[in-house]
Amino acid sequence: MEGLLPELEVIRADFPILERTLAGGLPLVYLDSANTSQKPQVVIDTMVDHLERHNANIARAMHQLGAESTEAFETGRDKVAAFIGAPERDEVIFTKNASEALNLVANTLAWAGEHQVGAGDEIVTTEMEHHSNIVPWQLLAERTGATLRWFGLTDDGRLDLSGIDDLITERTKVVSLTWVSNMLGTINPIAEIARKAHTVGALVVVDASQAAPQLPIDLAAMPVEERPDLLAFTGHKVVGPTGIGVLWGARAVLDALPPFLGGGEMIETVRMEGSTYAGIPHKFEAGTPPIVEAIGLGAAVEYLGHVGMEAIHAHEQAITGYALEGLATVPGLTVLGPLDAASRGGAISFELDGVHPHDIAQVLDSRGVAVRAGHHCAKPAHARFGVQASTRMSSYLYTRPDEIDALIEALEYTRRYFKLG
Amino acid sequence: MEGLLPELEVIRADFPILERTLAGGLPLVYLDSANTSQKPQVVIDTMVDHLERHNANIARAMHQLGAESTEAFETGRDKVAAFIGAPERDEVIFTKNASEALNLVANTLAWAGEHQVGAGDEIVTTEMEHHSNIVPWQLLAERTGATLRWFGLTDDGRLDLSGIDDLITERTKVVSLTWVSNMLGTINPIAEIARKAHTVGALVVVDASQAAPQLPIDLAAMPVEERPDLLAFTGHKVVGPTGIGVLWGARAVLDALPPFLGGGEMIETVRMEGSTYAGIPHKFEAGTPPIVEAIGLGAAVEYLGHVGMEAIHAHEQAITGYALEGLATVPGLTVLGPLDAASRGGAISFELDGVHPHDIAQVLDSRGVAVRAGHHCAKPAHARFGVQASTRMSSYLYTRPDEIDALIEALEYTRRYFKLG
Amino acid sequence: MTAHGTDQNGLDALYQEIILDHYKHPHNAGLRDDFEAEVHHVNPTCGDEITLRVHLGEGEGDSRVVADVSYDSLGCSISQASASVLTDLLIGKSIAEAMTIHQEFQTLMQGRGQVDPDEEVLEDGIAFAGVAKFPARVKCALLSWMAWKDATAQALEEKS
Amino acid sequence: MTAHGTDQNGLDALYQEIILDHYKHPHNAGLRDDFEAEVHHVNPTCGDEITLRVHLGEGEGDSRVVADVSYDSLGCSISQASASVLTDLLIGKSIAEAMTIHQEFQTLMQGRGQVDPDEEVLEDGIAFAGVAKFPARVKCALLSWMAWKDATAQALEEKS
Ligand SMILES: Cc1ncc(COP(=O)(O)O)c(C=O)c1O
Ligand SMILES: Cc1ncc(COP(=O)(O)O)c(C=O)c1O
Repeated sequence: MEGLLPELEVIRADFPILERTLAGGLPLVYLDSANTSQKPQVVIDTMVDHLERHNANIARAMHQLGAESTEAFETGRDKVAAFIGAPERDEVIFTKNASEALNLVANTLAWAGEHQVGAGDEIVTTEMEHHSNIVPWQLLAERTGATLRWFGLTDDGRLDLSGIDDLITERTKVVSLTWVSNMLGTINPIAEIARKAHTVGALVVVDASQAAPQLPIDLAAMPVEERPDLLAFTGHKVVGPTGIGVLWGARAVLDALPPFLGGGEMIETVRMEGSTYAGIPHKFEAGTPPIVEAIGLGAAVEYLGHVGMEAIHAHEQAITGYALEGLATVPGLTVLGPLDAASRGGAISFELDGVHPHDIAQVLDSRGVAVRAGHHCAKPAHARFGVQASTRMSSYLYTRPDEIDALIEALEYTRRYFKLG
Repeated sequence: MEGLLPELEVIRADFPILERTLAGGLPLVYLDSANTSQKPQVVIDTMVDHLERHNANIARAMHQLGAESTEAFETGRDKVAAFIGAPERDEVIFTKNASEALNLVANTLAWAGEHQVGAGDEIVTTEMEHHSNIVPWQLLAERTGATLRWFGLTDDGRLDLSGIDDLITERTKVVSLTWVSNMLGTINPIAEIARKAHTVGALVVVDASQAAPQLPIDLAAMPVEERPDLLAFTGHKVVGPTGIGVLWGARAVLDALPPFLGGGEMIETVRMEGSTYAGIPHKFEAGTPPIVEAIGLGAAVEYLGHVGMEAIHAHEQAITGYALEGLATVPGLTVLGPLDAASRGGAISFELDGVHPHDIAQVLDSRGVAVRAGHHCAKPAHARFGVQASTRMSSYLYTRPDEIDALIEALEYTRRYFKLG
Repeated sequence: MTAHGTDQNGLDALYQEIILDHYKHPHNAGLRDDFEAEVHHVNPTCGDEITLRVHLGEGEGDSRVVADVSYDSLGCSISQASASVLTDLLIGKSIAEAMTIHQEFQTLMQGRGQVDPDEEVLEDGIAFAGVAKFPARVKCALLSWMAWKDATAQALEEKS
Repeated sequence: MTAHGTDQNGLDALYQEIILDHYKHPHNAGLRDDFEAEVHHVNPTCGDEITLRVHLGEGEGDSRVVADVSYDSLGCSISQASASVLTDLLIGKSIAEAMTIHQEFQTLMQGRGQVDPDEEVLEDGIAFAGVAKFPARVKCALLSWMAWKDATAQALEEKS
């Protein structure tokens, strides 16, 4: 098959969990990577080495362990900055996950500052967002009197851009959208939308939670008009640990935002009567940061970099294409979202007539095939397509074509199990 | 020595980092546990086992890995609930650290709800707080027009309670204070203060970041009038990983607070027009939580439970007493805070005439002794005692008396090195 | 007792014929006009939803009869079949009896597969014994039961 | 060159006699009245502080003379000695010359111990070569230098 990673078996050997067997001695077919990715040995080992040999708090400690820990943590930041081509390494803020990164932005925009959102202002998002890119903006709108508006979707699961001139106007303060949909797989034209949003002076926030694992990102190489002002992603989906996420923001924007959480190393000086704050990135990193997680994330993105994001993207496209073909052979199965692999990411949600997604997932699980069933934290997108839930398979750099075969076979079995035609 | 853990060598063998040698082949004398604690092998192994064999996202996944991961994560919550004697396990909220836990409370009190803080209301804290329990309240006061007031300190480093009736009044909405000071070591009379605060209907927030590692905590056993309404601590100081903290709150209070961060599993239902929220604990756990960290924290508090918090407390007191005696022999050395081990925790900050804390820490480090120098995120407490920085040694369950001897010896060497009398 | 020959990792214990029958042909489905209380419950993690109405007979407190339970639900086979079985079991019983059955069903579901169901009390409900071994599905089976309990409490409050 | 015989893990390279001398007897300390700009810099992690004033001579831009640098500082031996050396090196130089020295010192400090200092340019400042091997202390050594640069920029802006 064209496009697969040439050293696929070597890569699979890097992921210890892939050797696991499930109940009944079945091999694991892990097709839930859009939910969370598996971890290569090097990430686990890096974390263990830190905890066993270098553990100390950072920044504050002057002793040798403290210096080692600080250096490892800040090197994690350098690696993340390189991974997304950040114009400046200090623009990389560590959060606990993508959700916190998005909330950080929505939350600070409520308070006095250059970008403050108020009554009469508008916030624009889309109907295909993850809840983590909807609820923070609903809370912001509710709490400031601003209005939340959104792009609708076309029948084939793309953003409906026809009303863009009505939607993005002088009243628009923020446009926040996902780069790649975690439900429909759609890759959105973020450059075009950013360009438009910037003409009206709006901030552009991009949720890259599903993009960062799959697409090469080079922020510094983007024309400024098309570059997001802020971009969020999450560690556990890029073969890193849980407990860490990333907010990248242009320095000027981050400098202009008021503080989010207070305490720890985010200060310049504290008196009981009032405090002043540190510069970025520390300003937004209150308390002891996720140290071992940042170190693990550094190892993770370095690992992806060694494999090569272009190669991973090609692999994902090949697997996705193969999966779309296979799914098309299952009677009564309908894929939600675009049908050509080139314009989508590696998550494919589908319906199967006559069987509820939970029941599909359950039967698949009994065959060792792990997929996700439910609304995938994208209820509005499901509602748009008139479904309450769907089944989602999602691949990653370790996915092998025969795992797609196992999925298709298990779906056939599901149909037989539920006695469908 | 009376009170030491009987199996101290066995315990030390559980902590792999204690075998490390530093530059020059020197053994590590780690006396910076109030900054962050070291991790026993069982915590590291539990995390590795999870990452290598059970890794999956939680709650949302129906497959076997998902079920295992969810079960392990929620068992982590059960173990934390048991560790602090939480009346209900669902009252345990996982945050990223203690700072986020405190900010969660301060942040949500700004918004509409039963406990909303507004202009004219008063928030009370103390002069010995960690910045993480000062700055969030300053931000809240600034943003709502409320007033921040605080308990001052006596010369021997205790809370000055003489003005309590002037300080805690009908205007007081929140009283937030630390149980054990990370700088002065003082153990505060939180029961007495909670009782007083509750008579005026104020919420009581206790920062247990330094208490949880050292004192047995049994919330359910406290009389309600004396029980905090909310309590925060951090994973990395109780031999757990970074990236996780805990907010415990009484159900009625947590139910009454509006949401903090939006997205992920904190919802009941989401429509573009508006959302409703899940019950606790999920309501306050937006996005993918720190899964492997919660599992590691569960192993950590279980480990502490097996050793026994009473025994750990006795050990800390014995070591602290021994250290206070030793420090008293060093010419020109002044301890900040109470001088009797019984009324303090295991962190001891001190000054040495004629040498700046950084220089002390540096010389100590050259002898393998790791301590912290600086303001320890407690600038107001330092200002109160007219010092800009101090040196702090802090012990934990793995500290051996001869490590205190090494500290004292290294302090003598420091005096000689800087040619002091 | 298994529906499909060899049991695939307990799958057949989960999907008993009785469950699949109730799923395909749910009893007492639809919303009917006579009711004192209506609730809408959601399982946030998976999105299963139920709107459920309770209609009580005359009388006082626990001795009132569960005159009708009507519902409209969206969800998997387990959650749908469970609602269907619930109506079979509870309609016509006194509230006191119904609460006992409710308790019995909940105990079975939360028993992790260690509880032996009493067929006298639970009738078709015993088919859910296998669900208790699948922690992720217990919530599916309990959705309608939680909704019924909530609606009944509201209906009783209404009265007083 | 080491101050105390056997070198304890590079400690003597850090604490050169020159540094300890400047620490115990700082040159040009105190705040003086003639100045165009005053800044207050803090090292947030450790709390070291400096208030620093710059007084420039007449003239245009880079050719103006650094007529005085006065300061009041709180901090460790490294940060105090560094401020003292700074005043020795910069007072009386043109801004252009001072900026070159500033650059040279910063390069030395950020060189992780790999940069060979030029005694012609840095004079007593070469004693800080050992500091570059202690990443946690580099900020101490640079505190006054950053403050001076900031204050000079402000003084120049003031004029224009
Ligand atoms: C008393 C006290 N409160 C709060 C904190 C903050 O904990 P964290 O940095 O893990 O958020 C600390 C530790 O740094 C502390 O000692
Ligand atoms: C598109 C998208 N946005 C945001 C998130 C939230 O990420 P996290 O749960 O790590 O905060 C996810 C994943 O769950 C996602 O797929």
